[in-house]
Amino acid sequence: MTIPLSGKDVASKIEEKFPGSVVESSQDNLVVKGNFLLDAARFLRDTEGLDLDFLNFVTAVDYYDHFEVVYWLSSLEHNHSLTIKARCYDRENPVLPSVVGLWQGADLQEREIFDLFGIKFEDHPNMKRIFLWEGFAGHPLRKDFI
Amino acid sequence: MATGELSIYNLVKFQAIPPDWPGGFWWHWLFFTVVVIGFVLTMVMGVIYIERRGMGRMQSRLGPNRTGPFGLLQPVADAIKVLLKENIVPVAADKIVHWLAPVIAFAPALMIFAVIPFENGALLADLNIGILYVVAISSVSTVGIFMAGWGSSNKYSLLGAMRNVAAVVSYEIPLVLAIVGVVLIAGSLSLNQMVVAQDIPFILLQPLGFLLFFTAGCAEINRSPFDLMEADSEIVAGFHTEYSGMKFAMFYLVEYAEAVAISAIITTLFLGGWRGPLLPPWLWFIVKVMLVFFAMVWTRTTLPRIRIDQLMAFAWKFLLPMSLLNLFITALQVLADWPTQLIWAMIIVNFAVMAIIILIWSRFFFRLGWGRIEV
Amino acid sequence: MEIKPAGKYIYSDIELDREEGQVIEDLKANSQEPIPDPDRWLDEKLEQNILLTTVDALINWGRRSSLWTAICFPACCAFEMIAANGPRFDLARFGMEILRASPRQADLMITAGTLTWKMAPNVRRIYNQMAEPKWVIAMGACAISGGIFASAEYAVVPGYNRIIPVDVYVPGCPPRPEALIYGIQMLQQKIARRKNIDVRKLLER
Amino acid sequence: MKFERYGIGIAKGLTVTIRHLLRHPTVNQYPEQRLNISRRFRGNELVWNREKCTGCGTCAKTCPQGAIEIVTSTDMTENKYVVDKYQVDTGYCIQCGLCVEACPYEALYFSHAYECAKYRRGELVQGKEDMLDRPERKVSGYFYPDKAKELPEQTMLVEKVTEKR
Amino acid sequence: MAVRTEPFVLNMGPVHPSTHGVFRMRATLDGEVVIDIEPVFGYLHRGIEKLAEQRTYTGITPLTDRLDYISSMSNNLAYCLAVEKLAGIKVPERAEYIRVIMAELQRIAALLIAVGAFLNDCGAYFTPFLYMFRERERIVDLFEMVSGQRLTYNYMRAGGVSQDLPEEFMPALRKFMDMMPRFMDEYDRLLMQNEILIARAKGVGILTGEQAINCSVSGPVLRASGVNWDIRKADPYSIYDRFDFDIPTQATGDCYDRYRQRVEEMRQSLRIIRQAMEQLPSGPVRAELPQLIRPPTGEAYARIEAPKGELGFYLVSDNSIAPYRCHIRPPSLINLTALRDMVRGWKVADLIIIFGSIDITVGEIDR
Repeated sequence: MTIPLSGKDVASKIEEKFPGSVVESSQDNLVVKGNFLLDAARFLRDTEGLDLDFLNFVTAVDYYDHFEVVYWLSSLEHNHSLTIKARCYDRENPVLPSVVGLWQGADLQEREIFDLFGIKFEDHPNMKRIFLWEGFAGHPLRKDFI
Repeated sequence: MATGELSIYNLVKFQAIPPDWPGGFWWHWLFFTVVVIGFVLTMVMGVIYIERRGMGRMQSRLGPNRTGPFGLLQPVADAIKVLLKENIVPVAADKIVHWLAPVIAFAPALMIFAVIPFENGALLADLNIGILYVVAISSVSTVGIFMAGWGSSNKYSLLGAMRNVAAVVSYEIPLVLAIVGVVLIAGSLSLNQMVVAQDIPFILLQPLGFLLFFTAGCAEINRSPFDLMEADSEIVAGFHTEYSGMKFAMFYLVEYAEAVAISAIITTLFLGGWRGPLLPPWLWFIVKVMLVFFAMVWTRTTLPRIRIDQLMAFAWKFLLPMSLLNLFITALQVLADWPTQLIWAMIIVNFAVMAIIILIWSRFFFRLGWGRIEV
Repeated sequence: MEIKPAGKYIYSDIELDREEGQVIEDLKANSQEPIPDPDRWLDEKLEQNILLTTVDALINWGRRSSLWTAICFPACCAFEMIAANGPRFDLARFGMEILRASPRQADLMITAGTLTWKMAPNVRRIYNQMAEPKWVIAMGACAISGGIFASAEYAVVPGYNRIIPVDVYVPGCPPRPEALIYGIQMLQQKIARRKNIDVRKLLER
Repeated sequence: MKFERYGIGIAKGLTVTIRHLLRHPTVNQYPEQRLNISRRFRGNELVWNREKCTGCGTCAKTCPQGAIEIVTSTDMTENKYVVDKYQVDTGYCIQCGLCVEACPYEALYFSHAYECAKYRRGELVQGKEDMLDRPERKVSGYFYPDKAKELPEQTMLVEKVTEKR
Repeated sequence: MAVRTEPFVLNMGPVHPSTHGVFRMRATLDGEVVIDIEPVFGYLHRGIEKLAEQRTYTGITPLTDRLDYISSMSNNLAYCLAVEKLAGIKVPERAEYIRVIMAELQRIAALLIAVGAFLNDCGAYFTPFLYMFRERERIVDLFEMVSGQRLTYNYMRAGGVSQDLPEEFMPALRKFMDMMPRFMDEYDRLLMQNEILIARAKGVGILTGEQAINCSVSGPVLRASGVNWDIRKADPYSIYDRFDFDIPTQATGDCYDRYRQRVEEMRQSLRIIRQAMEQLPSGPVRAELPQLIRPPTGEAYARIEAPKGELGFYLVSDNSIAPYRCHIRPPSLINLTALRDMVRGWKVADLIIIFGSIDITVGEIDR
């Protein structure tokens, strides 16, 4: 059985390393600040005992006032998993750091999020539309897309 | 003799025309031209039918069976349809080359049959250098195919044509060397004389030569597992991607006419041509050609495709040394003047030699496969 | 553990992508109305003065007995299409097992699957590349009307008849292989009644 | 693992294909021979029972894509709904079966027909009269086990022995 | 003097015989050597995630059928698990067993297609593909018997399955189970040891375990690289913890290993089905549920080991009859991340077979 890590425990560890990075945490997940996302992700991947080396998926949810990007991580070695989230409140030009440098598996998924939600991932090598064509107006998975 | 091999004098001398042939040279010429064209066209239809039905059955299907009795008219329907289809020439194509290519590819396929005997002496021209002529002519169609690849101005076409040229250039050598073995035993270059010389089929005397010839022949006409130039999972339809209508029909015809030609040559060189008991000779010839073609269908149905670099490696590192060794051994046997009554011993020896050579060579010297290129 | 991160693509031409996008947008703007079905021949049935010559009959026989299929199988229905080609139903019986990879040599386009606007220019292009005479069978709900995906208007073309004229509609999601074969036989009936040589015109001359 | 060499693997493969040449093919020659399709086959048309239908519109509500169009009016004399229009576009319906599953009055069935190809797009739309339950229309047993028992048993490919000649 | 060559771009697809649907690759070639490829997606983007937000929880099941259309049952299962996790529904025992039988049969069917298509890409002119298609046809027959459709089954529902098995199902399944191992041996004989296939596939397109994990690759591709990770064992869903089966792995992670891996997995699936057949209890097959499910606010991620890899559904609910957000983790798309690393330096012909060995379905990539 894959054990879901407690978001609160991990949050305290991250907070210790990078003070002020965690926005909120609960039993299921933790939300980190966008500008700390890369540091927190590297910490989660490389820390002994956590070793979250497998990025199951990345996705985003549109909550009208903000976007929430969800990273579902797991460790094949310890067989545990963790959900971390990052929010961006800018609707016109949402930006988050890209985790492609840490998990290459995020490559196509981040492009997908860019295409369907319009969230731009900084430092992604090929940040362009993946499913829809260049020149398509709008981002279909946003809630306000008709 | 300066007037060339087609003179009536030569034909009579080699008993190409039966002595009681009425009307002499021109009637002979006309008659066999019609026969050759008719033979090629009907045989192409026959082999297409065999291929589709045989392949269907091997794939646990039925194959065409609606069009005409047992689906025998399927190739006719295909021909009618393809010939009446619109002819498209791409705007970017080199018009003249695009137009000329199928003709250049088609003519040699027909010309090969000029020297293939359907019966004793029944052939268009019994050249005393018949097999050389075959080898020379059969490479010409490559020019047509390359023209098609170039003239279409399509990347897939060009890739297919390049692959074809590369394959033909490399496989010509083992092909010819395999023939030389037969020539040594038969003591003649004329195909009719070769058949006459085959009291036992040369496949028994030249098993290695047969294998080499079959493989190289398959590669030369791009039958599977060497069908790289029209590998539809890689380069769409290869060199004839941009062809439609009549011109495509020509290429389709060439593909099968060449297969028939190679089958006919194999029949003539290794399987005793028209010779055989009971049945009339021409029927024996046709049956044998069909059998050889069926073997090609069989391999096509079963085997995966080889890669282009493996194709080249296979020609130069396996077939070429094999054929040289084969030539060497055959020459020794011919020089040693093997006694005729001990011919069965020769068969056994030759089969043993073949097995040993192939085993040793593939054990120590040659492995199919190639590596990655660092980029 | 350090793994080389994914780099930029060596060949990645944003201008080309924009051009392709423009083509899609143009096509989308120009094909809001379905192309009418080519069904005039159905009404001509009523006029009894059609004279089918033997030549016509021969040509039509050849054409309908060797329908070679172009490869255009975007989605789910492709598997029923393959099943129809496969060992259980075997379209090869009708001389149709040859899937020509090159549209230039194909006669029939079986549109097996959803058509998206991104794909539409390619389908239109394949159709244009096919040599005359050519036919189209719309297979499955997606091909007929967009089917289950029709409400995702931003991406899905509601039916192939916005892009290319369709001869036979085979409903089902996906249709059984038998249903497809039935549709093909309907197409063969249509081909059998095609006039290749207009006798009246010839007589007038 | 061990690999075969010297062409033995190729020879093995060749025996498999040649053996198939001698076996019976598994082909079912469709227009002449017909398979007995599944008893639960979700045919390409719907069959509608006018008597049982109360016009509640549950089918139209459950249809995930709104392919069913139902218009009812109230009949005050008999105190029930009268179905004025009942229309399904078979070119749009995906035969998911949710409407048949949801019908609380067992008034909607799948037909057992699949030969529904048409030359015209418009002919694919099934009106009220086309959908009526007539004796010559075979009804599928999808969600109606008692109907399923009346249908012939399905031809299975598993039954077809292909190994022996 | 070094020969200067100029790379050129070969555009493969979206309509190309070997791209398994409408997938497009822009390959940069140096002669016949692939330097770089850029996959281009979206030719089948049908907005399934958008559509799912407008439909009821029951109405989404037909959509999931059309995701990875050669393994509809697995998609159904993953989706239903997600809804059950979200709404806390208990599934009857018999339904669990039926689900496992269906999912494993579907795995065999999908892997048969994967192997057949891979061999077809190697150029074996449809023969293995058609043989395997015939076997798939036997499975499809069984599916048709229970669900009434041949491809888009729409069989599972949240809280069970739509209908019970018909009585003639078990004998037919038993017959199939007797037949299948013999056929699989025959296919092994057909091409498994073929010298040409080994020359084509052995050592080609190697993906190391480390790379595979970093690229989030899952399923047979991951296990062929030597990583022992199967969700059926690692995170048992449904009732997979009751069965006894092995997780085969391979050593090198080349194309040939991926092919062998799939064949081994089919054998394991047969084992699971056999056990499930024996243990199948009687009882109801569907939990009593209201017509419209209304799960509490929250989010759930349920994943299964689909034939292609980890297929997951991430559902966010806002306590309405339709999900607020339905994200699908598509194994095909994520497995393709590794494609670029695998094909660099190989020939065009290898590009085709490496691509074929990953086994994708475009419906799932583009959604």
